[in-house]
Amino acid sequence: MSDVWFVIAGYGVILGGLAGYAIALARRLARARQASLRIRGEAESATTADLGE
Amino acid sequence: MPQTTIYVAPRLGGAHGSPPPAVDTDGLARLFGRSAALAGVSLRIEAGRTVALLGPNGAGKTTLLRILATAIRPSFGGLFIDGVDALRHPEIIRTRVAYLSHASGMYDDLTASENLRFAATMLGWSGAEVGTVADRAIAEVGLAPVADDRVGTFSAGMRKRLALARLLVARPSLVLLDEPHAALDEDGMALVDRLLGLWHEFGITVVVASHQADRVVRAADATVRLHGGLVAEVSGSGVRAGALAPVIPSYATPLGTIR
Amino acid sequence: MKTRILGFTALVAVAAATVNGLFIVPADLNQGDAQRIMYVHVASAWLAYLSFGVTAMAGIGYLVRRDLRLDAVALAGAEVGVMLTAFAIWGGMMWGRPVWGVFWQWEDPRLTTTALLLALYAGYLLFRRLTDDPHRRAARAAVVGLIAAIDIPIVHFSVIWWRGLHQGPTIGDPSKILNPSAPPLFVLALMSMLAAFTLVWGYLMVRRYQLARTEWEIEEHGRLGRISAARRSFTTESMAEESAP
Amino acid sequence: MSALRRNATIALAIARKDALAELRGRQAVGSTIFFAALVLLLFGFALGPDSRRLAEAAPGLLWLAIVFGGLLTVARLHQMEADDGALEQLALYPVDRRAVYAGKALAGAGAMLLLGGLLLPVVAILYGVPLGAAWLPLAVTVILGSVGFAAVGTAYAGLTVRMRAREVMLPLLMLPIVAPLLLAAVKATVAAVAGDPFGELGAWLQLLAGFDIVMLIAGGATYGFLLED
Repeated sequence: MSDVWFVIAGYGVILGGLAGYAIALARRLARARQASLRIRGEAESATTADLGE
Repeated sequence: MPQTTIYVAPRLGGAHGSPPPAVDTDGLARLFGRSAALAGVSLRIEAGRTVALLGPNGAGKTTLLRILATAIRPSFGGLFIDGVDALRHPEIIRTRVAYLSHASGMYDDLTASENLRFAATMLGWSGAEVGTVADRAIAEVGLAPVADDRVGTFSAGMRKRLALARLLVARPSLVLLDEPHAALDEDGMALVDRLLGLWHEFGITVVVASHQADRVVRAADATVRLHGGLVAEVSGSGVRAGALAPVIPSYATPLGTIR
Repeated sequence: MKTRILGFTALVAVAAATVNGLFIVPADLNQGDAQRIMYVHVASAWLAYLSFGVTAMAGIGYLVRRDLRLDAVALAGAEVGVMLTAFAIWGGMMWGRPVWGVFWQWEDPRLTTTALLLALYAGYLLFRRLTDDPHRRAARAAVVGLIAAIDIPIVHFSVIWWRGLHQGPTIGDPSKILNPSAPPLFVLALMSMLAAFTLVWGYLMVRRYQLARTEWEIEEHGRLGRISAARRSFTTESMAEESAP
Repeated sequence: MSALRRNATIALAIARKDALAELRGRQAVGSTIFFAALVLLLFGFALGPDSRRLAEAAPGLLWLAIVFGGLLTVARLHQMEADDGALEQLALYPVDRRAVYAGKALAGAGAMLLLGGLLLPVVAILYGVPLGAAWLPLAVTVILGSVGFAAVGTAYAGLTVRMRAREVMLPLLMLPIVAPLLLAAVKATVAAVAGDPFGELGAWLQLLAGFDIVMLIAGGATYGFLLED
């Protein structure tokens, strides 16, 4: 029955890792977009191209 | 004194109207890390002119010459040489441009003669011609007595002469010289002056950066003064400075428009 | 918004596939519960390969078209791929211990190949950080990604042969990962996990691409700003010169 | 002059130039070979005095030493270009980049061959492996291995020569790439020494040849992008 622990470790790390990566990406993206928008606001010649999404 | 031979690349056909300018740059800018070595240079140089590039250290002379030589790419801006887009087709430009840089570009463990034969082979001379062309160029720059010595034993001035000899082996329509007088003795400087005269006579466009302002200005049709990576002043004939386009960010960057 | 919908769908799909793989599908007769790890392990491995394929193709595309957006795709592929490769190895180890009795089986060609893959593309990511100019970085990374991708099949074959040219691979090809007579239930569980992971993969790729582009925009603003600053200082200097005497 | 002949001329000129410089700057070649031989000696210490174990491990150690020496060799062949602006000049010559690649790879393969050829007797003596009997298959193995290593090494040294941290990046990028080469070369050497009892030598040599061809094509196609700034 100790196999179960390996199953839990396998699923836990992989699914947890995917979730962690997704959250980290979302955070970095939000921060980068904020910085990008701020710079655009500062730049006089800023174009208003949509960032997508 | 040996007879100087200057090989010339044929001008690219301007089928209709006047030939394209030898050099046509549009807002060339280049960043190295965080510093802007060039902040936007728009110049148009007519074919056959000799142009002196002046300015203090750090003005961007070397960077401009390296971009013209296609040794580095500009961060922004466009470059046409003889009407050819140099950023899209550097391989065409390289058949037409001869460039003397600060470094000699020679191999220390080879002799002067071996170095120049290698250069002649790379520049497209075939088997039998390589030896003649190389020997003639070495004699022309006054290195014949040390032709079989290794370049590693050469002084800075001798290296410069050897680098000049490589220019004589090339068949350019545009010659770019970065401080050709540096490290040379009086005799060597006279050699540079004589070559400048010959290139001019043969209708080859020359852009020469130098601290020896009086020497190059004497040989030049026009002078361009750079300061802080921008064109500060243009005088003489055959060169025009263009207006700078404002810096506009672009979010998709196909090659050649903005980089 | 579209990306968010994709992300949500992916989340639901993975949850469903996990519940199915862990609780609904019965345990394998030979391997017991450890067999369940195979679902996430195989899905990770396959998508890692897909990621590296994307990186190689995007790199070639960049070299042809010189469009930095393709370089952003290549980066996304490599980063997501490295992560999935690491997960695949982890899954393989967690499966290997109960079934083989060891974490690391040198004789398994897929495990060894995957370890080399991880090294190849971790090197690619490291390499990217060491070049500043965006186009130079893109071109060189494209070459690294391409050569690495070409190397993958060679590595794979060499490792399979390495185990002995005359014995067929015991667990070599994907169809034999499950028991050769795998009940359709197991195949279905694997396929649904693969589908769910593909959705997650798509979501992560899009997000990583968006991040790369946004970071590039910030960098580009910085570059342009430095050039503007150089121009401004030039005008003020020359004005000062004129008014000096 | 046809394009092919011109490219061959250029490649040979570059290889000749590299060979001349290498042989004249003897200390560099000599010290690389010395280094590789030293590695072999240290492996001997690391594995202990059991001569049977050493003989068994000999093929693997030989190829590891060749790989380590090879890393230094390909790096040096490009460092030489970077010394007095020669690399920039090389990039500015109006020549086919595939010819430049072929020339550098040829020079690299030659240097590797020299290294491998000199290490074989060292291994034979140090580890007591009878290599003499199998000289033909061993020579083929060393040639194919050298070409393959040079094919990858030329591209990757060109990639890293102008980079910061190149001393680390070159092995870091290259070692995983040449893993199959190492594997196949070791297996071929083992088979050759044992007199090919399982008839697998040919397969390993084929794998090596395949690696060489694929990597030469990939390197030739991409080297031009690496020379550009």
